[in-house]
Amino acid sequence: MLRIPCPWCGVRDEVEYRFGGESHLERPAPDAADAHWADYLFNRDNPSGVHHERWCHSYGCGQWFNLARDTVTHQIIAVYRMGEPKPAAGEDG
Amino acid sequence: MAGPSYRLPEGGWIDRSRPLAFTFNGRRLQGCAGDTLASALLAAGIAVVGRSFKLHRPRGVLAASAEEPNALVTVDRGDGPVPLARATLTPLSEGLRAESRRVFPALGFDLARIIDYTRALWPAGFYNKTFKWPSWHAYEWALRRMAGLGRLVPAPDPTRYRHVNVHCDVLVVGAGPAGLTAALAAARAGEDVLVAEQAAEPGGSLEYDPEPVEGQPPREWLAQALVELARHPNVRLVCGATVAGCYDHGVLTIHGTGDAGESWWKVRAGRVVLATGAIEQPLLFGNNDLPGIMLAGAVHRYAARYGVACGRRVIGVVNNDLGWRALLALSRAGVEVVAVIDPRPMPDRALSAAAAERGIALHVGATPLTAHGSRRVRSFDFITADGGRERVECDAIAMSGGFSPTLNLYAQAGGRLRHDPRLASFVPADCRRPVEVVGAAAGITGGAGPIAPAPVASTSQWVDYLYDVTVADVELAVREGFDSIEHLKRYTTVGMGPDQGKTSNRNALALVAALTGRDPGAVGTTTCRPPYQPVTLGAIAGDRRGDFYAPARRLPGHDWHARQGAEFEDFAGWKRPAWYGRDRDAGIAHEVGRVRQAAGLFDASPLGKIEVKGPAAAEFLDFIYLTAVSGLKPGRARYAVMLNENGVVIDDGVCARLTDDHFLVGTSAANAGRVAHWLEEWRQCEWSRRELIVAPVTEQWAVITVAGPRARAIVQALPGMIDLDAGGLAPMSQRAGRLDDGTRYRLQTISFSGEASFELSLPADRAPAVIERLAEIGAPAGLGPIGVEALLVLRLEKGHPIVGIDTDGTTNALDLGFGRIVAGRKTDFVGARSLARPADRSADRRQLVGIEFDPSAAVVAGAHFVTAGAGPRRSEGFVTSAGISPTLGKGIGLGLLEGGHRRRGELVSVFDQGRRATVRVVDRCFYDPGGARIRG
Amino acid sequence: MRGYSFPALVRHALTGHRRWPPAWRSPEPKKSYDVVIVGAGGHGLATAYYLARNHGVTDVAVLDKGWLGGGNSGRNTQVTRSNYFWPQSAAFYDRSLKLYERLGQELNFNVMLSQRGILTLAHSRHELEGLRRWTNAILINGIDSELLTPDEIKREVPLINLDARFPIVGGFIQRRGGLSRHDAVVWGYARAASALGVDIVQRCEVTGFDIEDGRVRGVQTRRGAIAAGRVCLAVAGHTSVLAARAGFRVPITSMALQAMVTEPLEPCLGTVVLSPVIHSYVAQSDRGELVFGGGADVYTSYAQRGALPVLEDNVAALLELFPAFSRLKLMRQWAGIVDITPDTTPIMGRTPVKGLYLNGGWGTGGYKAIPAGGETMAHTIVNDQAHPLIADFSLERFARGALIDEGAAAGVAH
Amino acid sequence: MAEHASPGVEIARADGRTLVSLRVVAAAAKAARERLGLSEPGRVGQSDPCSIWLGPGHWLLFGGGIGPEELIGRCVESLGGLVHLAVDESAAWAVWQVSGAGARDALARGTGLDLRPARFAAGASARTRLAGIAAVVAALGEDRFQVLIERSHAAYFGAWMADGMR
Repeated sequence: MLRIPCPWCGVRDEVEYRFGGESHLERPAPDAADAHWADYLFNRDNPSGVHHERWCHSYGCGQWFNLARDTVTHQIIAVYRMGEPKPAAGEDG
Repeated sequence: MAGPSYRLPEGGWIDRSRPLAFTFNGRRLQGCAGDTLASALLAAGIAVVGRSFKLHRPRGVLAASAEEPNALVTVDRGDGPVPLARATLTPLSEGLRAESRRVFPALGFDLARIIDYTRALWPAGFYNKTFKWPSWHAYEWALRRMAGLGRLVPAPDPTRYRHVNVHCDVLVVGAGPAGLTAALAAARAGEDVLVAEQAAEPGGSLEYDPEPVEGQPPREWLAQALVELARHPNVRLVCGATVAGCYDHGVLTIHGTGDAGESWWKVRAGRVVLATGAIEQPLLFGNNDLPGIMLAGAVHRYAARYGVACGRRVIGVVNNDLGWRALLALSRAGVEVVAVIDPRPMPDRALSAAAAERGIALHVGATPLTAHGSRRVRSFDFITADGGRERVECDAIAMSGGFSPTLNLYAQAGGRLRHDPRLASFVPADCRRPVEVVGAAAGITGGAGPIAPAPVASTSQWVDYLYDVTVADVELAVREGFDSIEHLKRYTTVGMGPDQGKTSNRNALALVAALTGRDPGAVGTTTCRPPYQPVTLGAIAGDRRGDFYAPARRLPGHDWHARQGAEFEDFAGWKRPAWYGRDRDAGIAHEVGRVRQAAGLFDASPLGKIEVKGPAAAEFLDFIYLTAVSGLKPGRARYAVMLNENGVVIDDGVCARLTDDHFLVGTSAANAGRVAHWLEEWRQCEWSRRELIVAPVTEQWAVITVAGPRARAIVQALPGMIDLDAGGLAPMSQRAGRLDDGTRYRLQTISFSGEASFELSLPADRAPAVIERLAEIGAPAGLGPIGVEALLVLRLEKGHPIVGIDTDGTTNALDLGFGRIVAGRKTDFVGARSLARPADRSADRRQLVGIEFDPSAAVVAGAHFVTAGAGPRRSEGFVTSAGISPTLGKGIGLGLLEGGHRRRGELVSVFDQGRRATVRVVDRCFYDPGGARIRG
Repeated sequence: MRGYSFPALVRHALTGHRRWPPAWRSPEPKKSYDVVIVGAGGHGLATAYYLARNHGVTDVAVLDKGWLGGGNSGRNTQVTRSNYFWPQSAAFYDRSLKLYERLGQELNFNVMLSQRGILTLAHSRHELEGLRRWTNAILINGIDSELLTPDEIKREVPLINLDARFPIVGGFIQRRGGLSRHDAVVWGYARAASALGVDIVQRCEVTGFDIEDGRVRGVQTRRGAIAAGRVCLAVAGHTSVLAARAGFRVPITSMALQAMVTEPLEPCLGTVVLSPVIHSYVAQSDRGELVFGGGADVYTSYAQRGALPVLEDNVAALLELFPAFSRLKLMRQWAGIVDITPDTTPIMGRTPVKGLYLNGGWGTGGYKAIPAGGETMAHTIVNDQAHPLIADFSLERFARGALIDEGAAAGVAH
Repeated sequence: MAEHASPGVEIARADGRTLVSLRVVAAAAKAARERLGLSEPGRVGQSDPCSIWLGPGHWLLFGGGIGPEELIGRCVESLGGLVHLAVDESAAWAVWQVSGAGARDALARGTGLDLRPARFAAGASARTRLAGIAAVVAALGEDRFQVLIERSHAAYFGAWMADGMR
């Protein structure tokens, strides 16, 4: 079971959170081409390794935030707030 | 009945003054307090405790702890049968009834032994090679009846199952010497310590191993350790508690058993100390599965711990020094050990001298061959160092093939293992998580010896007792190319039984290594899966049963509805009145008529209510909804549709403007929570720089709707109600006020039913009183309650679709006929871009239409529109809602029909479970299309 | 294929089974092949088998980073069925089921297909309408399916609890659905393909692709470069990883689908029981174990490990349906990495790279698709054009918005 | 409302107090806390109005004997100029008192929250998942807790607590 550090509430069980998928997606302008729009809608990085994703502490403070998490070991490499850029590899949150 | 004939005259930690009566397969037996079921059976001289899985061979107790593969019995303590209990872990209790695996006709003589006698025909994977013609199904029933170790006897389960959540700095697994030492150190350092011991009491090897600890006799050391641990307030020691799984981020599970029931612990531990010991492994020789052949350590343990002699003439067949130690201790405990056979040319001098001293015949450098016997071992053959074949008579064999450290949890934690040739076993290599391994689990010296099959038929040497896997099966697997350890496991099923290979993986691995000429380390191990020991499903579910399986929400007016005879059903997490009275159909028809002729009271409290406020509120909602709301004047409301980014309709509701920068968003009851999350996600993730506040208030406000021609008069009669006839309070208006008794309310004139309708929002705690008041006022005018089902009919007559019933996860805004709104939008909104894709604009999509049909026709929700005429049938969509309108007396419905919007007036054929009918495609609104009644 | 039969067993018994030949060859990889298939799971091996048997293409290598059948083929819960909503899905999966029905004899390897029926439950009137919609679609697709009343369900499954927290109000059964033995399917295809000349190379991870002006020329592996005229990806949960190495993105999220098994019991459950809404299914294996599951971890994961929250949810759901199971014991839990697409329909056919073909996106339903998946991919590779049965499963469907949403339509992920 | 007791644990409904939920936009959070003396993250504030921190820029205020309008009025007064929203939630919550030596264990049955006395002492508060539903847990004293859950879950939660005390 994941134990996820909420930036506001501290470490809690994964069942308190809601997973929001890949973070840092750029929403295209309304006049984007079909392929560009489909890339935003459907294509995901889905790496076997470090994944930059967003979570919401829905049973807690209700805040969305970002995690850098290894999808194989589930090690959490970084925690950072919405709107902040991806941390450089190895950097700790 | 005779007294326990194999009980030693003295010794053991049992209370001989407290005899306990129990039965085994109906036979009356007796043990003492402190016995396990296994020790009591051995004391009573019971050799055969079960039958093997595949060949139905007689089997006896092999071990003394969790690794036991044979003594799996159904145990009943008077509270119902528990299948597949380990006799070695089952404390004996008065009146306990134990049954071995069902065999026909009796445990002593099992007809299914025929399989054993013809076993040459059933090598590993035999079923892959045959039973193909005419089909597997033809043989399956027979084989399935042979399968299964335990039997399920459906009976109520009175066991109390509890969940326990624990946080600690360190979890110590195992309360033997190593575990207790680690616990003491942590306790002294002031850490929060949890110690979990699988056995019924702490001590582990201290219970029987005579070796002193820190210069003290083991039992004294144990007593002192326990006293000190008890003094530390931050230490918790639990017994009968098996650590079952080690999960990500330092979460471990414990299966607790005891008189109070069973428990499932979820432990968040800062670090873990594994003091899980090592498991003694069997030796390979002929008929090494005969009853009476046991692990040496177990034989010793039964004598020292339980005062039981596993035999009257015991011989030792061992390949390591620890085996010798066990035999010596056994002989000191008063059990007659007549001989010891060791393939090693020269075992430890001191040990052999001590053995010789005790009159034990020594056969070193000997080659074990085979055991003889049918229902109990009788004798053992071996080749002496000088090549002669010899036989010794015996009624029990204490064997030791070495030790395998218990590292299941270590591997689960992601720890890597390495093979240590000196110890002939896998030991911990490294683990990126804070898991420390201590004691025998870290590697046990003096326990290593040669591992090789005996020079006798490999079909008679068992590797896996539980699933009947022999050396021959392993050889066959390797011969056929299943030589990767995972292939071997799947092909032969070695290690796949309930014991997960605790006494078989090590030998299987050694065999594969030898057969393929690879180093055991290179062959590797199979993946360790949780749980370490099987766990009762009830414990894992805990209290999540019945009403606690899923929480139900209750309406503020629940009790009032119950008094009105409401039939409650689950709707999106709420218990809501589906209809009132006994008869469903009559009830619904009556309630519909009530609304059309007089007035109905509907409890709409589950409708989602979300307040959105701030300078950016209007712009935000324009972006979230297909329907722009920025044009609304304060005090006015508008029907609004919500899409996801894929253009699919996900919710609808009414959005009211309270003030310029303050909106009240209404959602469907089913999506109240989802929409609140949806708005928050957009606000925080995409609109974070804008001044915007989203506040769900669903729980605060109960919503009572009064609808019907007499609704206006009834609501008006509430003391303190604003003037409903005053200009401006047209449909889709929003007002607020306060009743005479001080109750604040919000009023919206929203109609779902097609009648004049007043939606009254009240603080949830005030709702019951107001409902009573309304019912009282409205009674003379014919006001009565209506349930969800009646409302579904009313809205169907009015042609209002319900998202999730009349749409599915593929229905987009255009399919619902919102083309003009989409075209009219100037600014971007969620889902807009997707509606421009070719597939979304296609005129052949399944579009929402109304249908009419003859009341006699079988048209139901779920029926499909199909192409009429010849050729293969093809679905053109389906009916989403249908019924006979009590008001209009005809069949009406909604459906998603291919190209439906251009097919108005067309007759379409409908298919349901083989029956056909015909419907006419019509406009969606069946009742009062002009909407005159809504204006009342 | 020949060689396996009861008489053969008897013959070999006389020689102590010492003369059985290896089930498949274990050759060193050649420098070049006409076709290289990445992934020696069910789909990869079946594709190789049909390439050789249906199209005479035998210069084929199947590469796997581990041992054959070690991915989802060896981790799934062995359900085979074809009760699908959309005609494209139904046609494809029913072809697969028909192939399964004669697979044991075709491969001369008993895959233990047991058509004991698969029962799907509804817990409310509105769910029942959904099932009715679903079964009518199945019937129109020409596939067997029967609606059942609660009483009929009780007769099929005596141990079931109709008055669960969410009462069982009805259901439907596909009698041709059921179970088979996953390892046997993989081994059967491997043995048959190997016998037809296909090289199966285990412990040979593909680390990259050789691509020249948009066309694949071969693969890089831990055991050196291997040239190939055409390459097919059949790597289930790891599709995104391999696609990235080939330079294109796919609409796939990998998740860990959890499965569990109890200790073996005498027969107590005949059919496969599935509850889409409670997210639970259970079946009893021929060995007597109750195999159950239904939940995936709710986040992107490549961890083939059992997880705790899903375990608790699935066990609670199982006991809600079958209170009589409460004293049975969980023996093992594990996970397989499933590749989920936005519309829960697979992605099959050509990719942006010429000569590189994709067979993936199976989500939780790849096992039942193995025979048809292999057959249609073989055809697609040989003709460089999608087999008619999978024409609509193409990667381009997403840009057009032409999704085939089984989950959304039938209200259940497949 | 039914009250339950078992050795070491007592639970009782304690509804009826005025509750107002106050939200302010991020930019105004600091100012709002200072002006109204609102509680720090993870804490129950003791000043008047007494408040529980629910999230960044989000508090639950307890009216000491005053009604919701009055309390909301006070917010509007002190927050004049700041974008905020104060709404009456007096009827939205079911409030429970859980007390006794066994209180921590009784709650720990249903939540992964670290309730060790050292980690969750008097004055601490947390929103969490308890018995599968959303809850606000506040430590009022050594063995005294206040638990708030959504009103519609009251019957379920009461039964769940009672079941744990069987």
